[in-house]
Amino acid sequence: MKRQLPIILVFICGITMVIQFFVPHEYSEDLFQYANDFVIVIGILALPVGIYSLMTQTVRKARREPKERLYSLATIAGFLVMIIAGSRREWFTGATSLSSNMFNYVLVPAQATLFSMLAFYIASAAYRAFRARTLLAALLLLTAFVVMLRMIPLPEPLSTWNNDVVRWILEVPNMAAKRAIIIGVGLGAVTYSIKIVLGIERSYMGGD
Amino acid sequence: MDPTSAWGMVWRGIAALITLAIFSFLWRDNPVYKFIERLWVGVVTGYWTMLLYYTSFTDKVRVPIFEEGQWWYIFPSLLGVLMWFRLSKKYGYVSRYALAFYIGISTGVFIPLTIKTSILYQVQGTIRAIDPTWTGIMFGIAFLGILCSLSYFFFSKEHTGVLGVSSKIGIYTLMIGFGAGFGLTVMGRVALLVQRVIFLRDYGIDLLGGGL
Amino acid sequence: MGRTILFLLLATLTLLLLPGGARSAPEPPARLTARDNPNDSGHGILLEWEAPAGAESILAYEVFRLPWRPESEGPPHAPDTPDSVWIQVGTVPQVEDQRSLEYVDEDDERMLGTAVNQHFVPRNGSVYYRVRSLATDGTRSAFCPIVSGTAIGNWFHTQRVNALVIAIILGALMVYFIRKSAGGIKLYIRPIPGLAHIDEAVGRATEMGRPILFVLGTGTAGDIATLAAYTILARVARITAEYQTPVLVPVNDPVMMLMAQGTVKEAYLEAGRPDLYRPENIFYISAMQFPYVAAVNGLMLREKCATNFYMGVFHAESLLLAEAGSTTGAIQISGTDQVSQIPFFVAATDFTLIGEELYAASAYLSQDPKLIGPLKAQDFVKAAILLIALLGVLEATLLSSQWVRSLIEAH
Amino acid sequence: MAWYDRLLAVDRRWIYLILAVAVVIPAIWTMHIPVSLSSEVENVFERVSGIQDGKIMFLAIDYDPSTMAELSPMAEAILRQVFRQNGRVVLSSLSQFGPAMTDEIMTRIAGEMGKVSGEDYVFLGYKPYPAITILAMGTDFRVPFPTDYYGDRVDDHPMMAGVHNFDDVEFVLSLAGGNAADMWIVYGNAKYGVPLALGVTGVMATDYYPYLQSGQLFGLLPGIKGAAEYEQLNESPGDGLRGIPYQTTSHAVVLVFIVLTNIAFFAKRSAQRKHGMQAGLS
Repeated sequence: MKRQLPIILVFICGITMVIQFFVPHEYSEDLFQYANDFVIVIGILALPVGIYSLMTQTVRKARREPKERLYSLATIAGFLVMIIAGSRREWFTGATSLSSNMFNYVLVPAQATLFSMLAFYIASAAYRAFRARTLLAALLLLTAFVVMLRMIPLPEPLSTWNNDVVRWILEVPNMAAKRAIIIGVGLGAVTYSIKIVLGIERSYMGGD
Repeated sequence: MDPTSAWGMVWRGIAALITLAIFSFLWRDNPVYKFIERLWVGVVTGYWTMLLYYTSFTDKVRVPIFEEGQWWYIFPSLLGVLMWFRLSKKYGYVSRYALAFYIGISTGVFIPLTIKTSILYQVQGTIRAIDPTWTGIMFGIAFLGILCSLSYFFFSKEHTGVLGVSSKIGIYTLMIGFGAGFGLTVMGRVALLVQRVIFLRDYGIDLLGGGL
Repeated sequence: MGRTILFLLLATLTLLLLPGGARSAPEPPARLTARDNPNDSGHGILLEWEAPAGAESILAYEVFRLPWRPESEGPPHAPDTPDSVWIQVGTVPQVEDQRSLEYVDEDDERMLGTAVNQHFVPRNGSVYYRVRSLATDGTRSAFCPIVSGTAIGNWFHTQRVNALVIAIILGALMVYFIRKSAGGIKLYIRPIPGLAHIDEAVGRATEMGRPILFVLGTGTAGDIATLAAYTILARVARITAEYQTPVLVPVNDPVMMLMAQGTVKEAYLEAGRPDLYRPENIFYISAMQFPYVAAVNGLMLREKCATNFYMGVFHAESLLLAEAGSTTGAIQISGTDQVSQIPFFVAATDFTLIGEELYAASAYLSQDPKLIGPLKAQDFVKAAILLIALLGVLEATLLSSQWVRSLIEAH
Repeated sequence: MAWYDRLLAVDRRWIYLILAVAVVIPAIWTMHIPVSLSSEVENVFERVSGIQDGKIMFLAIDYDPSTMAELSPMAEAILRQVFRQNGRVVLSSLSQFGPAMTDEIMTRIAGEMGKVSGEDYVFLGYKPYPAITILAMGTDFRVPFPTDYYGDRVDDHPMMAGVHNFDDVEFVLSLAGGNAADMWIVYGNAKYGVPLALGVTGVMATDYYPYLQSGQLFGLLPGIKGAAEYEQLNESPGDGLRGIPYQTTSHAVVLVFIVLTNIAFFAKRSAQRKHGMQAGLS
């Protein structure tokens, strides 16, 4: 029972939502909305479990290693400050409140900086990986090379040739590859979903 | 806030320090990076909690149940509470009922929608006439590329004979596509990096120029 | 509303502005009909009419209707209502020499904020319409006779039959092949390079005495790619249980964390080592993408993970993780369904499951007939899709017709 | 350790450092690096160069603030060029949030260059339903736009005397961040045969190259690179060209890395082969 009931519930919910797609009636639209809210609400209410997990691991680290204490304190203090700073709606949304300053001057620059580090990583990945070990690797690196070359001022007629080749790559093989992957992924994911709905695939459900 | 006011300079200074601290990870892992990383995780968790509270939680739990009397919204909330039982050794299994709803609904919605967007739309897009013009012929080659690339994803048949040839062309096409994707992305990432550099430069100018 | 008034104003102005003289008004549209718009929730009416003689001088048609009002404000408007009450709901261009034209009047909002929405189309209620022509010189025809239509909710979307057929065929083939392979017939699966190296990669971590890192991506528990990643996690966890190597699973979604704990625990149980299961090794970091990545990058370096798995939905963080991981000299195996991130995984990790291969992984890893059967079914449908595309292109090229394409039209 | 081994195993921090230098230097000190030109941009430039001494072009500003970064440099470069040549321009906007932005750009540039609304340019404004608006403008601009954006009657503007529809302008250039581009192709070019060129975002560009091949478009400005090329042709560096130097240097650095790593890789392989052969002989 402990194992069977969830699998039966997955089946019922899954089939209901598949049928819903083929019923345009207003009642069916309302059902879709309601079902969607189930996913949203379960997702939100799971957050306390996440916070609990974060806080216990933080405290555990601090207990185990004294060197970790300062770092653990940073996490806990950061969390508490943001909760208090956002405990009133007008504090949370106010243009110059602590909460929005933390957002604008801590969260935003941190995120933008980590994102921009990709520029370095792209360069080092190119250096490390773009070696013509095999034909496949050679194709990968040559295409990337030609595409990047369009940013370099070349003498005529090289630049026209390069432009034409890049355009061809984007319109022909690149388009073909993308489309094939999307179709393949779609088909694979649909098959996988049917396996879940039918209860064939259940590793996500785990044990007790 | 005026960016060159005293408080503006302080906040921008914090932002500049964070920027440099995160970049320092490129050199090596270090205590400053570690401190900022941990602080970031704490701050973002607090922010995210309050954001969810004021948006989704208010719209889908607090207002419908307690203010608008839509009693049927109690059910998803109850299921959400069931998730907490995962922490209990004895009653952990009840969280599976909530998971069952979550996964059942997500996959059920996903199946027909993906057939529509990833299969029907895409195949529809590949069906065009191959005219004896430059564009037409290029489309013909692209079409062949799609067929071959897709044939690479045949799993239950050995890749020999015709399938062997087509899947080989397919993987070549895929690799060219990946190379193009890689090459095209450099531009956007460099633009992001430049924004950070310019941010630091402007702050430096304001700081030295007597902004404080 | 504002747009309508503007348009009417403009139209009047245009009339005033244009030079006077002999101008003959265009003919009104012919044979206007109104009926329920098929395949909708019950708030749409389909209007159809024909272009009158002299359509080449017509620029567009203007569609008018009687506004909706709630019962509290009186009964529905009758067709003899004065002109001033009628509202314009749409304008349909006369393109080239198109003979039959149509317009769908659709609106399912009763209220716009606190105001009554006059454009609302009630379910099971009648709405009156009339249409007139607008000539290229700005003159307008008289209205065509008034018609009424009633919107009803439809119980089956007839244009989505094709999607239903694909779902049913796929499901039926899956059941067929599962039975067939359960009957003892061996089905072939081609090797998938990334997967063949899982055991070896886990073994290496064991030899080095270092942990394994398993990243489930930055999707949600509802993403199918994430769910597929759990199958691989289950496999990896079972081997690590045998080798007694810890596996670290940082996640960015609490629901995913709970699921991952269940999966790993089950795997340890199956391997007969439930005593080795450590729930604290599967932990939540942050729901936001970048702080999550910052923490995982730190983790990789500090814990000196020997093998990194990246499976599931990945966005810009794919390369951030893979490059930071490569600095530690770890073996890295990746797989994602995200087309734009595959190039970075291919370049920066040792083995990559490309798109669909991620989903095929579960069948490959288990060799269980129940999981191999669906793979065979999937290939059959794939072959059918290839065939349909080929037939469609041949038909379009040789016969210049679109019948095959119309079969798979998505709605 | 042979030179190629050292090169192949180079500490990645050197790579980071070189890239950082390549980005930081051009971002801090302004420098000028030419971009390579493509024919689709040159075609637009040539047609715009023909708008001299009273000739009229139609500029459709069909983007909104969300795609401003890529498309505004094009609008500015083209307006400046036309005004410098004493050409004239009719503008419209088919994007809901576009008109205020268009007005801002137009007033600023006209102010700088001493141009007057009604004599040197007319900004017709915005109308919903792009398809109908384009169709209606095909008969007469006055059908959808009896008055311009500022509320003045179009007939009162001296430059509009005798200018009725697309036949009376040299060509249409639409700068579009969305589907207005398709509307211009279908309704403007296909129905009225208007010579048409587009300026689009970098992401959109690949979708429009086929129209270039088929001749439905005479030119195309693809994203920030298109803007930069245009500014170079026009010899008026702006935001487009300013974005180029660090892109060029960083791309060049990555390209050099790829070349170096392959030289080292092949050197090592041939050394190993030689070594292997000797070993085999002895």
